[in-house]
Amino acid sequence: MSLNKFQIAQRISKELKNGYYVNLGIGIPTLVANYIPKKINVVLQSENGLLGMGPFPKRSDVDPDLINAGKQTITTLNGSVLFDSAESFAMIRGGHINMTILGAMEVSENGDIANWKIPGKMVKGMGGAMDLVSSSDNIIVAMMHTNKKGESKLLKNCTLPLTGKKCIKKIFTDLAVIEVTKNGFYLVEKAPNVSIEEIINKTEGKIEISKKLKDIEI
Amino acid sequence: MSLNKFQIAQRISKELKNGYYVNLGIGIPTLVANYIPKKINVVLQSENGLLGMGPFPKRSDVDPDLINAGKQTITTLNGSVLFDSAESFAMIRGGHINMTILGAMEVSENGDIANWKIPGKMVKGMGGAMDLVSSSDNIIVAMMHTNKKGESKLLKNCTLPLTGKKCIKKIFTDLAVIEVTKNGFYLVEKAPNVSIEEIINKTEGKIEISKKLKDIEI
Amino acid sequence: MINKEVKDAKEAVQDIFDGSTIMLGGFGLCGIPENCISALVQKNVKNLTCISNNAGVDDFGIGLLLQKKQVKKMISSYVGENNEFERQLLSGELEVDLIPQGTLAERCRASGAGIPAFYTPAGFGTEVSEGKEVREFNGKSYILEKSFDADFAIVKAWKGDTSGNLIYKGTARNFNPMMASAGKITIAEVEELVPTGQLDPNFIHTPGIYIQRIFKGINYEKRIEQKTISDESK
Amino acid sequence: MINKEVKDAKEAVQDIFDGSTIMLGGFGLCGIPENCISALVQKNVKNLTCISNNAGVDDFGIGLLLQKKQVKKMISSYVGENNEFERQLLSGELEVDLIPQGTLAERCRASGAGIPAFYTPAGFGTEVSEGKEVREFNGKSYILEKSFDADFAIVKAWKGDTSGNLIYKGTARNFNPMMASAGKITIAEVEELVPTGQLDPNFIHTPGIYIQRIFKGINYEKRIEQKTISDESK
Repeated sequence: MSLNKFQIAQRISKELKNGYYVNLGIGIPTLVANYIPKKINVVLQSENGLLGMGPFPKRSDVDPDLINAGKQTITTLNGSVLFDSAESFAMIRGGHINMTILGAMEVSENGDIANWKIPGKMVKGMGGAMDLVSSSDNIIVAMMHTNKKGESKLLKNCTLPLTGKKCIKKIFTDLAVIEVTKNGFYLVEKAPNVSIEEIINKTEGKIEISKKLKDIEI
Repeated sequence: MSLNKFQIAQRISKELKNGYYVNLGIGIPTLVANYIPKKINVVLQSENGLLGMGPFPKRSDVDPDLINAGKQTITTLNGSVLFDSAESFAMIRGGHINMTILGAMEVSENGDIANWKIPGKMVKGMGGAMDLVSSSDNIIVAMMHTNKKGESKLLKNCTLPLTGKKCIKKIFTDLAVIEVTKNGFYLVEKAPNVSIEEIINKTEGKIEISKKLKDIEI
Repeated sequence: MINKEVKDAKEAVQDIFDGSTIMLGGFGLCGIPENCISALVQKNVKNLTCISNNAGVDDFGIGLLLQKKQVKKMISSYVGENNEFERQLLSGELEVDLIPQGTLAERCRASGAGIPAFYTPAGFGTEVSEGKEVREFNGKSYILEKSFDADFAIVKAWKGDTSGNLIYKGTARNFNPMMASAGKITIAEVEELVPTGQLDPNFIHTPGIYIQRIFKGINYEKRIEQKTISDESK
Repeated sequence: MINKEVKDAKEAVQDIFDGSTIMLGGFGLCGIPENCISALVQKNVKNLTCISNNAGVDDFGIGLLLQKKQVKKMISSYVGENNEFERQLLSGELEVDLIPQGTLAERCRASGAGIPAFYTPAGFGTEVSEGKEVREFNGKSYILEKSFDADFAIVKAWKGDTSGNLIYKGTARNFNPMMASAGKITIAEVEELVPTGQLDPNFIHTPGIYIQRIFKGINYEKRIEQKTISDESK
């Protein structure tokens, strides 16, 4: 059984460690916030200028001057800090964010990521993604293993314009948890009842299987 | 009669225009604050992090957390702002300070200034002087025309290590007001009863005399 | 202190000329200078180059300038949510320069801070780095990015005093402070304008030295793009 | 939020090792981390490289570390007011790297902000530019300056909360915020330590993300270098 997007988010939440400052991209990454273990303290950064992002507000507390990077109304928490965009990206580029979780259209076996532009389609822009992927040693991708046409998103080389080069360390899909190593993709966990063959078939890039391969626990 | 240092400061105060943000160096420049015309609004910047520097405090108001760049206790005014050193020098380098008034050991006929280091003597450091002189189009020097040995401080070339190159626009001494032009020094005002010959004799660098030369009014 | 108060948006933008390069603060529709945008629409100034993180929506924010075809070029990090923008872009009427959000912020800051250029890792190995100098420091590759040269910067703050000191609220701060420092002429519109001396000097976000004109704005709509609400039954 | 409180200066500096590079906040004796300096003197850690705008006076501030010959190198903009400093410098015991104050501040900021290098006009044409890349932008010459690489940063704030958010007072802010962002490990000592949630999120000078350890300092002397008083008879 492949995982659904909530289960992918749930699996990723186990990567969080106590004391982490984390930036969550739009899509599956945002869902990770719902599964942060109660025992640990994690602070969410929103790159438009907030550290300590809280949940959506109650209807009576909606404040147009308080939004996240997805332009959604949000709240602050005890200990939150507000700052400007230069400070926000100083934090990001300076490596102060411990983990960044992003969606992707394609990831290559050397860790390149493409997630901002499809030639021929309207280009909306990279927003903060290029800053985020180039700035940390701990960039995690959350995505489906294949696209809507059933084609692999884990490629030998990305075909779409890149967001960043050699920056992805770990990929969480509906089928597997895959590390990116010097030798390409490295399968460390697979979804229960999904065969290794299926994962290999759906991975275009070079992939090795860990001897300690185990089922994803959620 | 040559001017004393208070008179030099008084003459310089006439250079201030309404709405100027001004940085005053240590020595004669600091004295300029005492002669700011009452009709105009001028804001003094202290590069350790204050815009809107007020007078020295009363004995009962001394605050060790409120000093100027000369490490003197000072006060704030209505409308003052406090900030950090990066912001302070952002203002300076960014050209937001309208006028900087500095002391100097030597100025050369092409506008070089030396005011931070005497080889063989203990070097204390340049502090903010190099940032200040390289960052504005309006750098004014206040100094005596000659040093203690009677040697000219307005030179063909500076002999001491430079603080900045080609950055001085105008020099106010005990003897004269001198502009720095493409053709060297340009005498525009002289102290009353001081002869042009004396000024020429005490100016080592190339000097031209303005046809509109007049006496300094204070 | 120096009094920088002007009457209203119309007076504040009166010398913005055709072909100007203008920075506009805001992230999405949050913290945008609504009054000045309206005044620019009324003034019908043309061929603007707008440096702004986003381009508004069809009927609000910079979208209002786009609808009247006043914008020649947008310099932004993200320009979704705007159909007229898309039409003009695809038809070739509008130029767009897309740059990483952190680079946009830092280039604005550099403009105000007298830093002509700096190195950043953002965009290395992507089309953003094409034609730019690439350089290695401590084994990592960076690209050289330059400061902007903006004729005007227009920012929105929560409170201000007549000498131009500004305070922002919430995430409406975003690009406003670094743009405030970067305009040859910077215009600030504020929700509340107080006499000099009312703001605590320890807690001012933008020092007044960067501001040339300030006025009290009116009728702020503060439109919300994504009103998201907690499930209150929880 | 993440609790970063430690007991005292001794605990905060316990892993500062011989040969460390340390940033120390403060301008003159204003806003210096008095408690941590005392703890470093007690710990007698040696061969320190200290990045600090000044070097204290003979019997206060970094002067205390100099007296015990714990400092190998000072990186500063101005080092007057210190006889022992002068003696060590002239005898060759102490290295000194003097850099323009704005360059010092910006190099600290760059370190925290992931900017490996930037161009500045300060020092062009002087001995400061020797051996450095010089480059022209828009007809003006600039020199390339690089970020620092500091093992520890030690800062002093007025108030802080247990998650490391800091507020400074007066001109005691100075170099503290940019140094706070620049240490691999940053230690903050504060006059008042409050629980998380007590500080207004709109008015925090240093976000807690930059701080690894925080403690409430004791017995602040806050020595004044030049006590200047207005003539009260006026």
